[in-house]
Amino acid sequence: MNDKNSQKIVDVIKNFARKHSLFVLAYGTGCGAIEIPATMTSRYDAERFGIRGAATPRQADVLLITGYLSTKTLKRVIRTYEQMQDPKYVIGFGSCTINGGMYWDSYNTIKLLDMYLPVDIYINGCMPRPEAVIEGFIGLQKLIAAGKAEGAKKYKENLDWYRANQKKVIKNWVMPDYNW
Amino acid sequence: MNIQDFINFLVYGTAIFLIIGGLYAVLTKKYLTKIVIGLSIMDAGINLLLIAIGYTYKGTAPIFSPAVEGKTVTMVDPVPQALVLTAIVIGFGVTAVALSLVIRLYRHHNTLCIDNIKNLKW
Amino acid sequence: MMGDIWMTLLGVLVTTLLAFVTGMFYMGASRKITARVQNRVGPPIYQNFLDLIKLQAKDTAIHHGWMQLLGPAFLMVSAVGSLMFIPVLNKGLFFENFTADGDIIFLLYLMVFGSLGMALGAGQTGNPNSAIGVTRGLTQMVGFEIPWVMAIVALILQYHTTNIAEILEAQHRSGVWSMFANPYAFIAALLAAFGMFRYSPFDIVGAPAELASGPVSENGGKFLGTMMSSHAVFAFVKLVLYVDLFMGGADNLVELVIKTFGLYLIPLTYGMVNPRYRTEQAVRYFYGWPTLFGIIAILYAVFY
Amino acid sequence: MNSLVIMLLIYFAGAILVYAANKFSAVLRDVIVVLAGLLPVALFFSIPAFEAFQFRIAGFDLFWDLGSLAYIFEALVVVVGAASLVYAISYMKGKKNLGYFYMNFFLSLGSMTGILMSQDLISFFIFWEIMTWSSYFIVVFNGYKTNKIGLTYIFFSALGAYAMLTAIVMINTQTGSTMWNDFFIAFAGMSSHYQLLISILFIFGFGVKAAMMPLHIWAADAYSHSPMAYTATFSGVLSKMGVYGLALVMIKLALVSNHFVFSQVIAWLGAVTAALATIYALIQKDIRKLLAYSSVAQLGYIITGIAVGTAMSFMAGIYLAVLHGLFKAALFMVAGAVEKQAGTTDMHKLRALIRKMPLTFITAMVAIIALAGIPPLGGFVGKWMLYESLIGSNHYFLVIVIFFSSTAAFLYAYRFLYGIFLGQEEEEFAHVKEAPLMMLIPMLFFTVLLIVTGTFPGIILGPVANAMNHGMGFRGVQWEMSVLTNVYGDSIHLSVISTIVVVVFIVFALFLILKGRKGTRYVTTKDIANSGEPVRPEDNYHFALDFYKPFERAMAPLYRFKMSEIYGNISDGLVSFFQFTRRLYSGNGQTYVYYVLLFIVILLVFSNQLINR
Amino acid sequence: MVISPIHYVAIPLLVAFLIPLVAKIGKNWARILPGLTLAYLNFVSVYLMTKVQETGIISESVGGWDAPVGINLVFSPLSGLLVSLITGIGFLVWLYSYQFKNVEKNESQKYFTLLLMLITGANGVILTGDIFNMFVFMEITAISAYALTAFYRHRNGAEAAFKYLLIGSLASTFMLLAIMLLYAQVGTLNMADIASKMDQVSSGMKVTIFILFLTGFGIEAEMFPLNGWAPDAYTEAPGPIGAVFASAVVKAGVYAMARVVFTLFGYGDSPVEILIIMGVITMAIAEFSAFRQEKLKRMLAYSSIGQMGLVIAAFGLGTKAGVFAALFIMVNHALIKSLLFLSGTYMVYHSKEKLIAELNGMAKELPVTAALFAFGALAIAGFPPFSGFWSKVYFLIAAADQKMVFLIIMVLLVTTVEVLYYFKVINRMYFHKPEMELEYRRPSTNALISMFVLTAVILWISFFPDTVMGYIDAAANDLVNRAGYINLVLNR
Repeated sequence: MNDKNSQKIVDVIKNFARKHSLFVLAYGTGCGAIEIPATMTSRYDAERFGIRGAATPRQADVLLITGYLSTKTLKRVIRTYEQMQDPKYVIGFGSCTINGGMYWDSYNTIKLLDMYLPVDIYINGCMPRPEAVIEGFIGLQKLIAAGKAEGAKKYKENLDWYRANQKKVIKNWVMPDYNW
Repeated sequence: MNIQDFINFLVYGTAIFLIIGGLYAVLTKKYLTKIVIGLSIMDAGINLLLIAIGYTYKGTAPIFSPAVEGKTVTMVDPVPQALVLTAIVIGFGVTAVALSLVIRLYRHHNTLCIDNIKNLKW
Repeated sequence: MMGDIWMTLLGVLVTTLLAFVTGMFYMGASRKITARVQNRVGPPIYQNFLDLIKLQAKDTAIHHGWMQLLGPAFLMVSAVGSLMFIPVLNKGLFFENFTADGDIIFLLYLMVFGSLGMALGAGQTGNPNSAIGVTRGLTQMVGFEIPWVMAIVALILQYHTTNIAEILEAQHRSGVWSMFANPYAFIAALLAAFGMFRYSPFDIVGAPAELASGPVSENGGKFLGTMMSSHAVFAFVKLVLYVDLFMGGADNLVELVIKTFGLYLIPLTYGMVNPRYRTEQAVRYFYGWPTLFGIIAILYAVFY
Repeated sequence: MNSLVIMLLIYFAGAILVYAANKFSAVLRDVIVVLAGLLPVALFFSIPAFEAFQFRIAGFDLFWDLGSLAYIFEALVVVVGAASLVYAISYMKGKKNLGYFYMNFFLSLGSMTGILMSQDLISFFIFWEIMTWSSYFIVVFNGYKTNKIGLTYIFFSALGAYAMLTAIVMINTQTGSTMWNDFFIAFAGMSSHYQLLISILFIFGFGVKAAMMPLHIWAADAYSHSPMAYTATFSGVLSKMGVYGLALVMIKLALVSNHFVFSQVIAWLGAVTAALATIYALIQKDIRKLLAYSSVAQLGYIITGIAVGTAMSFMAGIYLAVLHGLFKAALFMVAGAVEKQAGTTDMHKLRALIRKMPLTFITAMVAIIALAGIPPLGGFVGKWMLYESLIGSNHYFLVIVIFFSSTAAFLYAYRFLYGIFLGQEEEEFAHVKEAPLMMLIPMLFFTVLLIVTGTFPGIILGPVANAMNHGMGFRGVQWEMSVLTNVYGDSIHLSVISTIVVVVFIVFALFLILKGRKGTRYVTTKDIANSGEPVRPEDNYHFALDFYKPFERAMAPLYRFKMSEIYGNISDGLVSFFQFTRRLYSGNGQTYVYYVLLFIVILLVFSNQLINR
Repeated sequence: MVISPIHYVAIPLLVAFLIPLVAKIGKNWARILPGLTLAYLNFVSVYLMTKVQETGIISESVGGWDAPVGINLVFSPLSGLLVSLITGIGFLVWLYSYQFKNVEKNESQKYFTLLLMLITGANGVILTGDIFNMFVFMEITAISAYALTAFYRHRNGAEAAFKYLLIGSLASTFMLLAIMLLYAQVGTLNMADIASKMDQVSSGMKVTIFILFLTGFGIEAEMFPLNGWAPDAYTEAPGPIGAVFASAVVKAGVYAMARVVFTLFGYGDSPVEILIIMGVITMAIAEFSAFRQEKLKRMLAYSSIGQMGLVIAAFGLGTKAGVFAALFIMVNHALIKSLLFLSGTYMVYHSKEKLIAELNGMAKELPVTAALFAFGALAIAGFPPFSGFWSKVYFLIAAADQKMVFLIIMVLLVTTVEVLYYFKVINRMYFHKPEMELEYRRPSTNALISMFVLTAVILWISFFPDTVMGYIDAAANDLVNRAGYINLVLNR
């Protein structure tokens, strides 16, 4: 067994574990936050997929952005995302994160989250029902198992582009550098 | 009451009266000169008492002169007299000092009331 | 001589592994049981292993200083160290490790060692939540240690030894488990155990929503993973200690699992139906009935 | 010449020389300080046996000899004294009146030596008082603010010393001798209440120095407000003179068997001291104050150990006393280093010095581990022996109180480390550097010493057992280098424990450090998970205010009890009484005349009583 | 010329009245002459003290009449000790006052005249063997003390002097009354003779006389409640005179009281409760009052009263040990309190109110004086190894021998208060920052020398107490041995 093979096996194990152990940092920005308790508790019980809440970004794997983001909130979201450790994933939750949703003509709301953060998977709907949320998670799991959930890598590679976008909307940019 | 007792009574009584009176003045009078007077009266009383102790009825002066030589005479005790002389001198000195102090106090305080002269207390 | 050392080493490894695996499964079981009580399906019983692997596989790109690096190591010393001095099964049935030195008072201190080291690690991170969590944890500890020590003193007085193995033997000689010989001590210790396991209602230390998981809020990846494994070992250590002290130990692994798991269920189920105490409420709780039971236990041991 | 006298002379001559040298040159002064500090160490450890020395002054026989128990304390005096002096050179640099400081320092060291070698009560008392005033002069060294503290200290010390003096003159009357030994022998022959009175007076005197409840009120302030270089000796060694005296009185007089209830009271006082001082230590915001209260608490354990009076508890008491001298000296030195380098000792201001002063932190951590009694360091050994002996001698509830305070001690132990060294970094302390070498050397010396004595407590237990067997009237006290055995015959091997702890620790520490090492790097503690809000440089989220608020709430009834308030009321009452006596001198001449007359009248009225003679 | 005890009285008295004459010749001579006189007296002390060690008691008849009839001066170990002390301190005070404030000006004649008279009086009180003579000398002492109190011609001086005079004349009245009654009973004035005839006196009369004596001498000895004059007089008299008061006037009073109690009445066989009670009360009230004082010299005055209370209580113990302790305390107190007064005077030299609060930071400006004061404070508070400690220990041992535990405890508690207020002053001198600019005056060289001599003597007693204790022991024997005194004086 050469290095490559063993690496491969290790990767498979790792990805399996990652897939079944998603610590979610739910960033309850908009109305979507109301769906999270339903998802986690008895009726839909997301824990059976190994999905559980994380208290801080240091421990989290998944950043769940539930709803619209104002420009003011965006800064905090970016900060939170940057404090998470690799491997990390972002789920855009609800139509607001895709195209602004009902805030499509708001002057201070982010219309497309992907411009600012590398979203791995979107869950559409306004609001998405818990079934849809679970569906989204399963989709993420599949991506992880396949090793395709590489948002973090993308973010790292295109940091300048993301930064430019972020700085365009965030006026007072006082943040530590992102360099891991 | 014979004369001896009467004299004794008179002298002792006067002495004690003087002492008590002096003390009364010292205790109750607020006026400094009166207090000094009280002290003097007390002194006088004590001196009188001292004399009285040395006094013997019908005693002569305690001088050994040819007149008394060879006889038995009652003499008054000479020692208290000597003492009294000294005591009077001392009393005089004390009174002098006291009065000079009274003058000094009056100059500074413009009063001689002892109640008002208590800068130094506690 | 060399053989002895290798045997010792083997014993250490096997015991640790046993403790680790059992503890992980117990923790998984606790999640499962909680889920079932809440009418959920719950994660699989091996879920914690997956979590652990994931955590160890996660990057830990940053640390806030070398005390944070060492913090989990302190915790491990406390867990693994205590394990070395506790007889897992009755005498002669399993590796004896260092049970000859298994002094109960020494263990009391060694078990605290970890939380204190961990607290140092938490302090180094600079997150105020960590420090707040630590103060709560330590305060709570002052609460539950008192009935716990009272129970232990009662046991020492009863069996005239401080060695755990000998307490175990004494129970066998008399044929009565000490939980029956001195039930008050057992109750005091059990009530103290509620605090020791830090399940609800005594879980204010790491209250996730309020304190962002308290002392561990800055720790992810390998730190969290190591802590998790040490918690697993530690849970096993506490359970075995209780079983040894109060339930006459175990003759084989099955009996051990039954006893420990049975014991484990008590604080777990107690937590399921209780909301969270504030810190001072928790302390007052421990200074109420548990301490009273402790005093009765000591008096019972002295006069009976 | 007699070696004891030489040691005494070195200290006292050092005092005078230092004062004189300070007038000429600072360098010369420092050289004398180091020499006069280290010379006794060399002398003490190079001389196998000390000869006795005897002379006569003012009609009293003075007899100097170093007893076997005193030997242990003397070792503490010379070692901690020398370390504190070396430390002081750097610590006190740039301060004024150093000649005065060092003079009193040497005087107190010399007087402690004197106390320990006094075999008679008179020289014991003389040295005791020299110790009191020399330490007083250092307590007030920091000027104006320490005034009241100094007065409290001197007041209680004077009370204690005079209680002792009363006992001494009573003994002199009873036995016609002022030798300790004669007193010990004659004690058995005294009447019971006389025995009790003398013991109470002695214990009152020693209890003041040993900061026993309710005489502890001076201790916390005095310890925390003298210069830290001296406090290392003050709290570490000087308080042990009280312990030494207590040990002599409690054990040599066999108070446990003669006056059981009384010795129980003392034991409980010790335990209550420990508990209350501990809970007060953990709400302090000043590290010096925290350490000071902690000292009081530790002395409480020691008093309990000695008062219980079994062989093991006594051993534990003395062992803790020695160890407390070492680690508390180290801790006060740490506090001093922090004070010197960071400019404050307020835990509300201090934060995150660990990266600036790593060696200081290591010293602090080792000393704190020793203090908290966590294995494998020495504090555990002492606590273990104390618990075992208390349980073994049926003091079950005493052990609970002691355990409570020792658990609560973790709280302040943690706060000490966290408050100074951990938490979020602050711009203000960015410039702080590690303590100077001259301060580090004694600190690290204590660190090593603590680790060694923790693993091999026999280094201390040996002399203690020797003293117990040969001077204190215990029989057949056993000890081993690294094995502890309790009354039930169970034993623990400390070297095994240390090995396991160290090995496991190293394994996991290596695992944590090495795993993913390339990707792991340090970020400042400003970079924390803070709900996405980046911590700006001017923000600081360090948690220090009301650190143990939950504990305070839980223990509210205990905090309501304040000894200082009781003493405050007493002293207020006394002062108003003094004010009244002062008003008797009303200033009016006539009033005085009234007094005179009143005096005469009263005497005349009571002249019957005078006639009867 | 044969050196005899009479020199103590005659020479200073003579010189006192010579001074105004000498001043006509040269101003400086008037200042040097008292010094020479006192130096000579010190020489006499040394000579006689060595002599008295061999012969026991030197009794000198004045005017050729022998003891019971004529007036005699008794130089016993006791009176020798005290007289040496008084003349020694008198000399130091002269040295100190040589360049002192008003003394330096034209007033020096009066000052030194009064000083010499005071010393004459105090010496006379102590040396004389005649009770009326004692009264006379007491009055000489008192009158010169009144005058010295009012020496500074400001209002407070006169006030203090007047109060002193008021109570002092009461004292003299009572003394005279007592002497008179005594004379009426036994018909003699010689103390030894009275003592031998004391049995003739009825016990009621004895007690009355005793009470009168107690009051009379108690006033001079600062016994409570007769000491109203003391704080004022100490405060307002010139600084060095405070030292003289503490060492001469008061000592004379205490000596007289002790003589009366021990020799005249022979009450010393068993504890004299009244002395013990009054001593303790005196001590307690004085030290308590001292604690609350705002003025330095007033505080020292109260402290002095407190010490005298201790001495009185020690005499009251009645045993030889008690007397020994009392004498030891007297010696120490005379020396140390003198040092305190001398050094304290310079620290409040320019101050109007002489407040303790004004001492803040004084040690910076007057390091030597402050150090001496601090040393004195330590010594008088009885901190070992300084001399105050030895005397205190002997007092306590004496009390313990009488099984007076309560006395011991009371005394020690009160001493604690004393410790406190002395340390308060030391604190202010050394550790407070001055609130305003300090006005101070450095001690002149002669003043420094006198303070250093005192310090050296105190240190000597501290470290070599045995050298002094021999003399004190002899003195104590002298006082306790009533029969011996009577026999030696009356040549039986």
